Amino acid sequence: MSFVSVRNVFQSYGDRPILERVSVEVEEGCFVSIVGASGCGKSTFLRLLLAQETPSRGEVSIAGQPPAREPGRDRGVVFQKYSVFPHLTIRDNILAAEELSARWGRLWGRARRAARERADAALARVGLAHVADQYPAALSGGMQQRLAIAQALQARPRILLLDEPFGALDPGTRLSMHDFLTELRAETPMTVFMVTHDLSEGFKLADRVLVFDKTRWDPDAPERWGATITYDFDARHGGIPFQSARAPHAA
Amino acid sequence: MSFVSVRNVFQSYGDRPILERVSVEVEEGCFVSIVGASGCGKSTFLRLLLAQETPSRGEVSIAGQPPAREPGRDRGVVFQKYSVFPHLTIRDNILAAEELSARWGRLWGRARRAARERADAALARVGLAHVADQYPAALSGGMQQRLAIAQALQARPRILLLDEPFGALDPGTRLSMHDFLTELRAETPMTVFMVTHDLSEGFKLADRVLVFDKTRWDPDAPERWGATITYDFDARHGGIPFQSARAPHAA
Amino acid sequence: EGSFRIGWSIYAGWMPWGYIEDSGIMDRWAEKYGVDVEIVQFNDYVESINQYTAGAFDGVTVTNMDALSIPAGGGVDTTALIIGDYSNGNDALIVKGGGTIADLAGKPVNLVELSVSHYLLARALDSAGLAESDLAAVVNTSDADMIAAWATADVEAVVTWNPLVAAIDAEPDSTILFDSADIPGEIIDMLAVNTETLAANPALGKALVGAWYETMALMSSDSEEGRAARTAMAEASGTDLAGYDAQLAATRMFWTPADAVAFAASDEVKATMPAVAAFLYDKGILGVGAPSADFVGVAYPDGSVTGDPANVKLRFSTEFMQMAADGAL
Amino acid sequence: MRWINRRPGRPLAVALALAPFALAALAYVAGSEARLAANPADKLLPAPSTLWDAAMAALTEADRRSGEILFWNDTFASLTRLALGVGIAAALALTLGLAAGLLPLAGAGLSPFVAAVSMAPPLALLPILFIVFGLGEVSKVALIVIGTAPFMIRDMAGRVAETPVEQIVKAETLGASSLVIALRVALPQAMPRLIQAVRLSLGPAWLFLIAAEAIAATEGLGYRIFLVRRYLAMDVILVYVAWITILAALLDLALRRLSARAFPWAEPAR
Amino acid sequence: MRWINRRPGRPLAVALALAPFALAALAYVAGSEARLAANPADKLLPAPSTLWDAAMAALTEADRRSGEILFWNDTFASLTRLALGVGIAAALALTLGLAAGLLPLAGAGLSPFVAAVSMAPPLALLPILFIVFGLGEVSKVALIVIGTAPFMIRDMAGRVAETPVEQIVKAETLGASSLVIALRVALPQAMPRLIQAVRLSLGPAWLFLIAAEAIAATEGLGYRIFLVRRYLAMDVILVYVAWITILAALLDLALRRLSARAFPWAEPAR
Ligand SMILES: Nc1ncnc2c1ncn2[C@@H]1O[C@H](COP(=O)(O)OP(=O)(O)OP(=O)(O)O)[C@@H](O)[C@H]1O
Ligand SMILES: Nc1ncnc2c1ncn2[C@@H]1O[C@H](COP(=O)(O)OP(=O)(O)OP(=O)(O)O)[C@@H](O)[C@H]1O
Ligand SMILES: [Mg+2]
Ligand SMILES: [Mg+2]
Repeated sequence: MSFVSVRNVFQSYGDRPILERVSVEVEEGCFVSIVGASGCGKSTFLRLLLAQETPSRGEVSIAGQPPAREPGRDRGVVFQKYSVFPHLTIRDNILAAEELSARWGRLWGRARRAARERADAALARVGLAHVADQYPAALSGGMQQRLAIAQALQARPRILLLDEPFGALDPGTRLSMHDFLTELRAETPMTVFMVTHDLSEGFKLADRVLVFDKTRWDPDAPERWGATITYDFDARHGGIPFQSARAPHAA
Repeated sequence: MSFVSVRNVFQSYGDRPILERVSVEVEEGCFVSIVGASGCGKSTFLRLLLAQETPSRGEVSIAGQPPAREPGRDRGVVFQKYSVFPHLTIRDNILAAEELSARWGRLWGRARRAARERADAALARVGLAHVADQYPAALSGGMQQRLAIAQALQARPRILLLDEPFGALDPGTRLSMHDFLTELRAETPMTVFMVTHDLSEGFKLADRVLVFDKTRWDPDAPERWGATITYDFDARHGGIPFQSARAPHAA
Repeated sequence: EGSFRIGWSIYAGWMPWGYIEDSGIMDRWAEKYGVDVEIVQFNDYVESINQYTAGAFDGVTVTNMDALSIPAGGGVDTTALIIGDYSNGNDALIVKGGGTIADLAGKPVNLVELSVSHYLLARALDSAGLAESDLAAVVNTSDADMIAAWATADVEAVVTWNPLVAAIDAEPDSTILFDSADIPGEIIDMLAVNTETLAANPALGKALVGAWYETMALMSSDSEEGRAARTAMAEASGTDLAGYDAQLAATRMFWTPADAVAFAASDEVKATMPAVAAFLYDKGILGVGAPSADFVGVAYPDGSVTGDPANVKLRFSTEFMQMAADGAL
Repeated sequence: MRWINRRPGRPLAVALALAPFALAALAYVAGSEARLAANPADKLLPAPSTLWDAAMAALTEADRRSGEILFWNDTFASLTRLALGVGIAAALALTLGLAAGLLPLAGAGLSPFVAAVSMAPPLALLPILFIVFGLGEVSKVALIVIGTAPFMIRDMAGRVAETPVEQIVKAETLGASSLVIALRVALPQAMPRLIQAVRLSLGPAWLFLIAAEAIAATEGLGYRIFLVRRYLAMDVILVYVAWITILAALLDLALRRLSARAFPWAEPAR
Repeated sequence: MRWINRRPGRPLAVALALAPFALAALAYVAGSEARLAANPADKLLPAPSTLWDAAMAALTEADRRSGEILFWNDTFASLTRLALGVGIAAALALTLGLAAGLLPLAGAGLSPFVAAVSMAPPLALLPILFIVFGLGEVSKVALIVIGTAPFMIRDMAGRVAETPVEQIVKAETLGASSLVIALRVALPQAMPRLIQAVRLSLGPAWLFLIAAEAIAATEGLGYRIFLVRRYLAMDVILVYVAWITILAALLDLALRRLSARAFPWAEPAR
């Protein structure tokens, strides 16, 4: 059985369809990138995976669980912006991954000391130990995203969702973030979904690349139809389609 | 005699030097791109060219004129953001290039009708005629920057200054903006200075690429020395240095 | 020049001023003497006196006590042109339940501080051998909120004036312990005008006095017109004819100029003013700079003066009222 | 499901919105009945029917003395003062705020003084205002201006100073003088904020209006409230309070509409 | 050079900042001298020396009756009421604003009611406050609360509702419950804004305080001002007005400092 399974999902806002008949099965440990035109519904798909929204039709299930109704600790997420808590120091941001699930959002005494040590270890691993006591605003964009990823992973999610995590970074920083992510995955294999604008980034990092597009198109009413997965590439072997194109492109 | 001449310019903020001993001569009609690490002073250099700031030492002169003390119609500029007036329609934004220099910032009667026709012609040229009556907020990022460039050119400046004009655009839009800029230059040759983060963009568009960097570096006080032009490439002939490196890199 | 402004505020004995303006009586008399008089109603009594003191008005309705403390104490030479009445029960000390004045010891009293109510309280406490320091507190309470204040549990005793006294007296458990009928003639209500203005424009005094006594005659007559006039005044003060008549009953109105002249020239006034001055000085109302209780001089119709003769700022005059009494207007 | 993720449907949302109003009305009726049971002549919390009668009387019955309907006279007088006061304050805010925000020299001169004045309690200065401006309309309008203008000026100056420097520079490169930058770049962009500032200032403006009318006036909503407060005519007071609340809400709505209509470019995209 | 590009140097900036104060002082002195020349006993615009004497007397001389220095008593009484009123309003804003901004159900119930209440003129409701809360301290504090809380609640609710949804979702993926999101994500980030709202509300709070003290009190800065208004003691009034202005400025400064100290992460990078 596959680990993440999306079955015949539709999503509309009001009477405007965004996604149509989206189905995909993903194995545990797979890195999936999602590409597509701006506004085609990539972030919407990620929100469905996250259970931030429930689909109008169809269902998303992870590890065979019944569909979730809201986000929880089994799903980690990193957005392009606002991904860390600006009012917490770098260390407390990592600590939050353990503290926030406590009754009052805080740990005390021994539990706190242990969590703090784990947080410091995580900071050392991602190379942020030297700024542990600063606030995120003092960090560069790249460091902030590194922190956001470390924070998400500290909660040990079953899947990690990234929505254009490197979209706001300059090319140099972006390259080093690719290395960072690749290293992290080498240490701990995890199931990742990453939305990106950059096709080459998608192919470089992922095992599998999903392309979202509209298969039906009404030139008079461009908002009439939703998008779905039109291509599904295996990116491990130089881009040979994992499955063939899903449906003919009726441009 | 060269068209733009920067002679031994220094710029400091407080007692913190940003630029040191910057000298460069640029011919009329040349497209110069400026690259360098983040925070090295590229925008500062552009502000000096723009006469938005006056250098602490040295001087900048255009077409042999005495150094300007504030920005004027001879210098056009496009920033990454806030480059158009959000409260004016697309047409009025172009019109502003003629109107703002009037006594009360407005044209009336025949003068206005003529300016309006010229504005509509400009809009048609840059492919924005169909949105002439909308406000900039309704435009995509790429269209906004196209408008900003058209607006700057409508005032017929002697030099055009671009500060990361495509920095906030996605890769596809960025490519089409390159074509747009190249076409515009083919129609009207102009002297352009463009700051960019993207080295390949710099080489693709420019005749000449200036690299800003620090030649002196104090590891204990990284803010002690300013940057200057360290390389000056001729980008027309595949990157052979226009002049050799300016100064040895004393890392 | 030739144009004057008089301020008045709501009080039983001053309601005629509103009627004088509305009915056109003022305009007639003003025309007769070739002046122009505008009569303006104030919602806030203190503000009316302040305006007069600052020179924005030429005359104002005021009590003897406030005339002494605010304009006269402030250096504005003021003449009591018309003595309209003295309070004869219009001001009262009211308590919840019953008891005597002596029982006030240890209780708070709500009143408009430094007003004639305060003076009445001082006189009431005097009569029982108490001093203000024997009270728990004197709580400054706006007259506009006195009725609402009475309804709260915190308030045990109030000192106030009509029409508020009538309203509070109508509440079930109120008892009047002391009122101005116990100190007749000490709280005098008058129309005060600027002495210099009056000296330069006797016509103003004649017009005002003429209008006032015409109205007095009208009001006091038991005719249809008299009732109509009193009804209009009753409505303006928020009550009905019966209520207003009751308030008038607690007011010793001087319906005729002769009455007023007789009172103004009496020794009563000469005795009252120094006592009032002493009270004001004691409370610090005469100002930081006041060296003593008699630093302001008060002149009386017979030419006598109490206080500092070199600093006469308040003058009781019968000159114009006498003209009315003589039928010379 | 977490509480933060539970959204009420349309009917529930309406019910929830009405609930506190219903509760307040209920509490009033209960209080009123209790007091009236104890003392049928109680004036403090009149019965709803009394309130209704008072409202009808106020709206339709002409004053016996003047033959006019006082309610509308009062409304007209108060709204005129309010409009004048807030209008003048807005005009001051526009000119001084624009100058202080745009011209460093004007800002250096004006800002500290306006900041200091904005801290002074205008109510305590009322006696002086009455002397300086007389007892007529001027002093009431002046109180509103003095009470609201400093805040508006500071708000405008701050907002104008926040105009992206890129836009100013752009205008300069298009040949704009200081005057043109003020008129065509800073001013139009400051207008929506000015309306916002006016909306925020209307609350204090009502306060000052009522305070000024309480002391010296012959008509106006505040005058009437303070006049009848003497007799604890709560039926009239409550009707007037409700009316002021409605007027304030309507003014607020009108300003919001005006802003959206006149400055479509300033509306957040939705 | 354009006026917008002319920046004053340090000495000129100081001179410009002082100029309006100097002008105001001059105008006062001229007015005072003119009035005193006409009437040496004039009380309206006392001479600067008289003001100084009044200030010294207020600061040092004990009251004849009570033996205490009234000035400090008044200051203490007023500041206590102000702190209580604004403190309670802030606490309400924090709890209700947080609830209304974070929980859709609470927002649907609270927001319309708070919006309606914020439009009502609190001054006109004073008689009811007196009945409900008595004539003592409670009603004065209640007036401040009623006058300032609705604005603060709306401000907080708006600010909390603006918390980026990304942060809320992030907290959810870290296992946070609604309570934890409120306490550890929304509340701390709302705190700087709360202090901001308190700063903005202090102006109205002073107004309500002065109005309440004018109506029924035995001490307090507003009480004293309205009491001595009875004999036009402008020297005392002006000293008190100046003192209130200074207190307001100090409070404002203290809150700004507190915010910068306690929430360094919220300071704009410079
Ligand atoms: N909550 C919402 N309500 C209504 N419409 C929405 C909502 N969220 C997104 N949309 C619309 O759905 C469409 C798809 O949005 P989405 O953010 O998923 O696109 P995207 O592929 O992520 O685009 P981008 O590359 O620009 O991030 C857009 O047209 C957007 O306007
Ligand atoms: N007005 C100013 N006052 C003080 N410091 C300034 C000012 N403007 C810029 N700086 C500083 O000068 C340095 C150079 O800034 P500049 O904006 O020119 O860099 P840049 O090369 O354009 O960087 P980026 O690629 O990030 O745009 C930065 O460290 C910046 O903090
Ligand atoms: Mg997206
Ligand atoms: Mg830059």
